[in-house]
Amino acid sequence: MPRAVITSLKEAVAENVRDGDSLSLEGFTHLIPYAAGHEIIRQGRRDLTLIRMTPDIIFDQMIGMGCARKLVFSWGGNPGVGSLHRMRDAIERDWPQPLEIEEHSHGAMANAYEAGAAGLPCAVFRGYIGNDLPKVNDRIRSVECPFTGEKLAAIPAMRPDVAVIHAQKADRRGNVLLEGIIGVQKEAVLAASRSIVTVEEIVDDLGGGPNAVILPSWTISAIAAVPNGAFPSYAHGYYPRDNSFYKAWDPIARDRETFRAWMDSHVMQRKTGEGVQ
Amino acid sequence: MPRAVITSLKEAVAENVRDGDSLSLEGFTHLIPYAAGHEIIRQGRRDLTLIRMTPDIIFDQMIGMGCARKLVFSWGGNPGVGSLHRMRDAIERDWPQPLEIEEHSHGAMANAYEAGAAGLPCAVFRGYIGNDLPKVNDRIRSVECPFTGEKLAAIPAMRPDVAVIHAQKADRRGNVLLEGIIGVQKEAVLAASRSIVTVEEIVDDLGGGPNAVILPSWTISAIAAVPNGAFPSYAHGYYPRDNSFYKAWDPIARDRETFRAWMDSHVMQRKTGEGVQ
Amino acid sequence: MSDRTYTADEMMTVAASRALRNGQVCFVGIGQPSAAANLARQTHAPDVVLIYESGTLETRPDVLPLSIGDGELAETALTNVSVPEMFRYWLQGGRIDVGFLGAAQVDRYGNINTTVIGGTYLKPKTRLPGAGGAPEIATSARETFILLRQSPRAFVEKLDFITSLGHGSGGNSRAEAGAKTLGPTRLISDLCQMAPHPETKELTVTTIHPGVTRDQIIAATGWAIRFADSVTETPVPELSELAVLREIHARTARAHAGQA
Amino acid sequence: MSDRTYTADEMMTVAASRALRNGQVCFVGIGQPSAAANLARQTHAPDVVLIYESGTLETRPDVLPLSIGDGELAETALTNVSVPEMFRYWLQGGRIDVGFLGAAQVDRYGNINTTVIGGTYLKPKTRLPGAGGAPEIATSARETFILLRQSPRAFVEKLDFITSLGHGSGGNSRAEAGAKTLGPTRLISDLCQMAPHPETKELTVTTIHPGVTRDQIIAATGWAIRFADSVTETPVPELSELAVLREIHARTARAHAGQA
Repeated sequence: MPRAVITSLKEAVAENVRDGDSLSLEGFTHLIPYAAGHEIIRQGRRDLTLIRMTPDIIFDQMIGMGCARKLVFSWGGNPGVGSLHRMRDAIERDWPQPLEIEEHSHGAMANAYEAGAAGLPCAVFRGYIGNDLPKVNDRIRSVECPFTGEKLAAIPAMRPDVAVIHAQKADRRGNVLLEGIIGVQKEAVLAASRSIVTVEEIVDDLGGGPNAVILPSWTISAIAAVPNGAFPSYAHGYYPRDNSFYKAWDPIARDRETFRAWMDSHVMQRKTGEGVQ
Repeated sequence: MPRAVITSLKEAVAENVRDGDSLSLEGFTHLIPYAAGHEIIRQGRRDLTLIRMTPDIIFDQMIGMGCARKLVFSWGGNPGVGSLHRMRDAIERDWPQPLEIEEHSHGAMANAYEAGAAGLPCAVFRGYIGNDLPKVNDRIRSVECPFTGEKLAAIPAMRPDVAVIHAQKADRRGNVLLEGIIGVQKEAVLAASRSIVTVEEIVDDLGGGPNAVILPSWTISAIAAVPNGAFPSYAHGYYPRDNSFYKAWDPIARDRETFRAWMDSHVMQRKTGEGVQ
Repeated sequence: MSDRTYTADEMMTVAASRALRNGQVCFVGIGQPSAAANLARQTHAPDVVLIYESGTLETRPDVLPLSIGDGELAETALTNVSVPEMFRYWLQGGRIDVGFLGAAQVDRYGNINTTVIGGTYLKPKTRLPGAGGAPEIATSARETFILLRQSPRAFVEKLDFITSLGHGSGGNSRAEAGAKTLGPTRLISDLCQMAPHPETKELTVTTIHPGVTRDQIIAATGWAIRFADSVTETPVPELSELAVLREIHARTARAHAGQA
Repeated sequence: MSDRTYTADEMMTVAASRALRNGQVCFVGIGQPSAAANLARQTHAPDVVLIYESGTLETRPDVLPLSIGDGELAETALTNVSVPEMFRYWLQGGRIDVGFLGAAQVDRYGNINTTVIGGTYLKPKTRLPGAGGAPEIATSARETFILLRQSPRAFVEKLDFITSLGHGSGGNSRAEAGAKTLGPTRLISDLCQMAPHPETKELTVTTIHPGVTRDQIIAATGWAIRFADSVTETPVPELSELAVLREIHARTARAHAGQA
C-alpha cells in the first residue's frame, strides 16, 4: 500500500477533494480540521456531501459558502451556545442553496464509521428503538439475530470518498498520532477511499507508548503540517479551545451579509494555513 | 456499579469461580493468567466450560487435571513447539474425561468477544467463507445485509460467567492498566458476568497516558496482586517469556504419569501465588 | 439550614444532583446535567462515575464543560476511548446506570423531541440540533432522568417528532417496542419532580419545589397534568450545596471567559 | 554469485521472501513466514509492513518470534492494537496485501486443512491446532502465499477437513462461495513453486528449485501434479540473502535458548 505524501494543505486538498465527493470532516469537539475546511472553501469545491457527527461552525461555514449539496449528521449545533444559523437557513430557507439531509443518532454514525473501517457493508447495533428517525431515513433498516430473534438496527457502513482530520503529530514517514479525545477520526480515515491529515507538527519520533492511537502512513493519502489547524477548537497538548470564538460566532452567523463579510475577510482573503484570528 | 474488591487470589477464585461455570482465561501469548489457572486447579473446580482463543499450556494443565467438560477455542497448540498432548488425549482418548469442543476461527472468537462487550446478542462479520467449520459447529449461522444482500457470518456473542486475566498494574481504587499486546482481555472482562484480574503490582498511579487501555474498577469483580502471575508467559515491562519452559513442557505433557507428577509437585503442593519454577 | 435566596434553576440542579447515588455510573450531557452530576460528585456522591459521549471515561472536571469534548474532561478522565467504543462497549454494553436527557419537547410519557418543531420534517418551522446520543441513551442506560424547564411549549400534548423513546404510548408499550431498560424514572423541572405512574407510565408530579403552586405547574404543562396521591415538598437546597454549585459556576465562568 | 551449500528450507524461505514486494502489507505467521518476511525486510524490501495477528502493527523484530505474540514484536511495533481491532479494521478492513498461510494438508486448489486428520471430526486420528486466523486471512487478504514442505501426506488428493478456502473446487467456485479476494496466488514448497492455472485454478508447478527433478515433485504430491507450459528454475539464493537469513536464525536461537 502506498505511503502518505507529505505536502502542503493546498496541494493535499487540490489532489484529493473533488466536486461532488462525499467528504467526512471529523473531530469530536477536539481536533476539528478547521484549516482544511477553510482551504476547501477557498478552492471553491461544490456539490459536496458533507458528513460529520457533530456539524458545528466549520460546517456552518462550508454550508453558508455554498460547498454542500447534502449533509449527513447526528447533532448539529454550536455546542453550549445554540443553533447553527447557516445550517438552519439552508434547511429552512434553501439559502444559499437547498440542503438535503440524512439524519442519524450518534450511536448509529459511530457504528457506521466502525463498520466502514471494518470493511463491512453495514453496521448492526441495538438502536433506533421506538423513535421517528427510521420514518424519515430509509437507510435505517433492521436484521434479526439468528440466535435470539432480537431485531437489531442496521445502517449502511460509512464509506466517504475522502476523510479529513487534524491530529497532533506525524513522523517523517507519515505515521500519525492522535491523543486525548479521539472521536471517530481513526475510523473515518480507515473507512474512506482517500484521506487528508493536517497535523500540528512533523516530528522525528511520535512517542506515545506501546498502545498509542496511530494511523500508519499507508492508511493516509496526504499529510500537511498546519500549526493551529484545529483552531478555534483545540489540540490536546498544544492549545485550548477558544470558547469565546464559539460564542462570538453566533451573531456573525445570524445574518447572511455579516456572515459573508466575515468569511471574506477571515477565510477567503487569507492564505492557506493562516489562522482565522 | 460496585467497585472491584482487592483481595487474595485464593479468595478471588473461591468467591467467583463455581463448578459448571463457563470460564474465559485470555491472554494472547502475553499476560496469560497462569497463577489464576493454577489456583482454579488447586481449588478443584469441575465441569468448567473453558474458553480461550489460544489454549496453550495453562489449558493443557486444566484439562489434564480434570477441570473441564467443554473447550471453546480457535487455535490449540504449544506456540512454536507443537501439540498440546493433554488436550489431544482428552479429545482423542477421553482422558481423564471426555472433552466436548466448540471450535471457531480467531476472527470469529475476537468478534464474539467484541459483541459480548458491546452487549449484542451476536457478532456479525465476514468470515467462515467456504470452509467446513460451519458443518461441525451449529453456532455458526448467517445474516443477510439488508442493503447489499451479502451473506455475513453470525455467531452468538461470547458471554462467559467469569473472565480471568492478568495485567500489569492496578491502582488502589481497583482500576487496571494493560500495556503491550492486549489481546481480547478487555473485551473478555466486559463480556463476562464476573471477572478476576491478577496484576504484577498495585500502585498509586497507573500512568499510561490519555488513551491508556484501562479497565475501570467498576467493571471488575476481584483483583489480586500476584507478581509473576503470568509466568512462563510474560508481562511487558516486567519479565520476558520463558521460551525454554514452553519447550520443556512438551515431554512433560506427553505422558499421563509424568504430567500428573509434575502437576503434583509444581502446582498442587505449592501455595497460591507461588511461581511454578 | 437553608437559604431562601436560590433560583429555580438552582433548585432544579440540586434536585437532580440528589437523585444520583454514590457509585452510580452516569452518562452526562452538557449544561444542567453536567452541573447536577458534578455537584453530586463534589457533595454526597464522591464516587459517582461521570461519562461523556466524547469518550471520556470516569472524568472529574473542576470546571463545567462548554462542549461535550472539552479538554478539561479528557485531562481529568481515567482514560479516553474512541466514540465507537463509547457507544458499543460502554453505553450499549449496559455499563451505564443513569443517563441524563434534556429536550426541546417532552410528552406525558417522557418521550422526547430534539429534532424539529412545526412545519414538516423536511421544511420545519424550527430545526433543532437533532438526536445526538439521546436515542441510544434513552434505551441503553438502565434508567434515565429528564431535566427540562417547564412551560407549555416544552411540555406538550403531542410531540412534533419522537427523537428518543420514553414510555411510548404508556403501559407496556416501551418494552413492546424492544427496549430492555427502565426508561425515564424521573423528570426534574424548575417547578417540580415527576415519576411515571407504575401502570400507565404517565409522568405524574411527585414533589413540588418550595414556593411553587399546583396551579403554576398546571399552567406550565401542555397536557392535563396529574398529581400523585401523596405529593411532598421537594427539600430545599442546603447552603452547602448552593455554595458548591455556585463555586462550580463561578470557576466555569472564569475559565470560559477567555481562551481557556 | 551463489553458494550451493544451502538447505531446501533455506531455498523455500528465500523464494518466499523474494515474492514479497517493497511496501506491501503482509500478515505474517510463526515459523517460515516470519523468516521469509523478515528476510525480505532486511534485504530487498525494507518498507514491507509486517503485521501479526496478536495486534502488532508494522513490527520490526530483530529476532524471529517463537509465538505470535512475543514481546519482541510488541516492542518493535509502530503500535499494538486489540485482537478484535486487528481482525476487524486491519484484516477484514482490506488493509492486508499478502497473507502467509501454512498448513498440515493442502489440495490441488490450495484449500487448507489445519483441523483434523483421519478418523472423524469428533474422534480424529490426529487433532491439529485448528483454524487460528487462517480462515479469514484466506478470504480477507488481497492474496495469499502458501508455504509448505512437500510430501504425499501434506499434498493430498482430498482434504480431511477444509479449514481455509483456497480456490474451492476450482474455476469460479471461490468467488461463488462469497470470497472477494484473489486467494492463493502462489505456493512455495521445499521443491518448487506453484501458481493457480488462470482458468481451472489448479495449482501448477511454475518454477523448480535448483537440483530438484520433476519426478521428485511428482512423488511428493498426492495428486497428479501438472507443470506449467513454461517451467523455469527458481533462482538460487544469493550469498547475501543466505548470510542475512542465517544471522536472523542465529540471533533467534541465542535469544530463545534461555529466558529471553
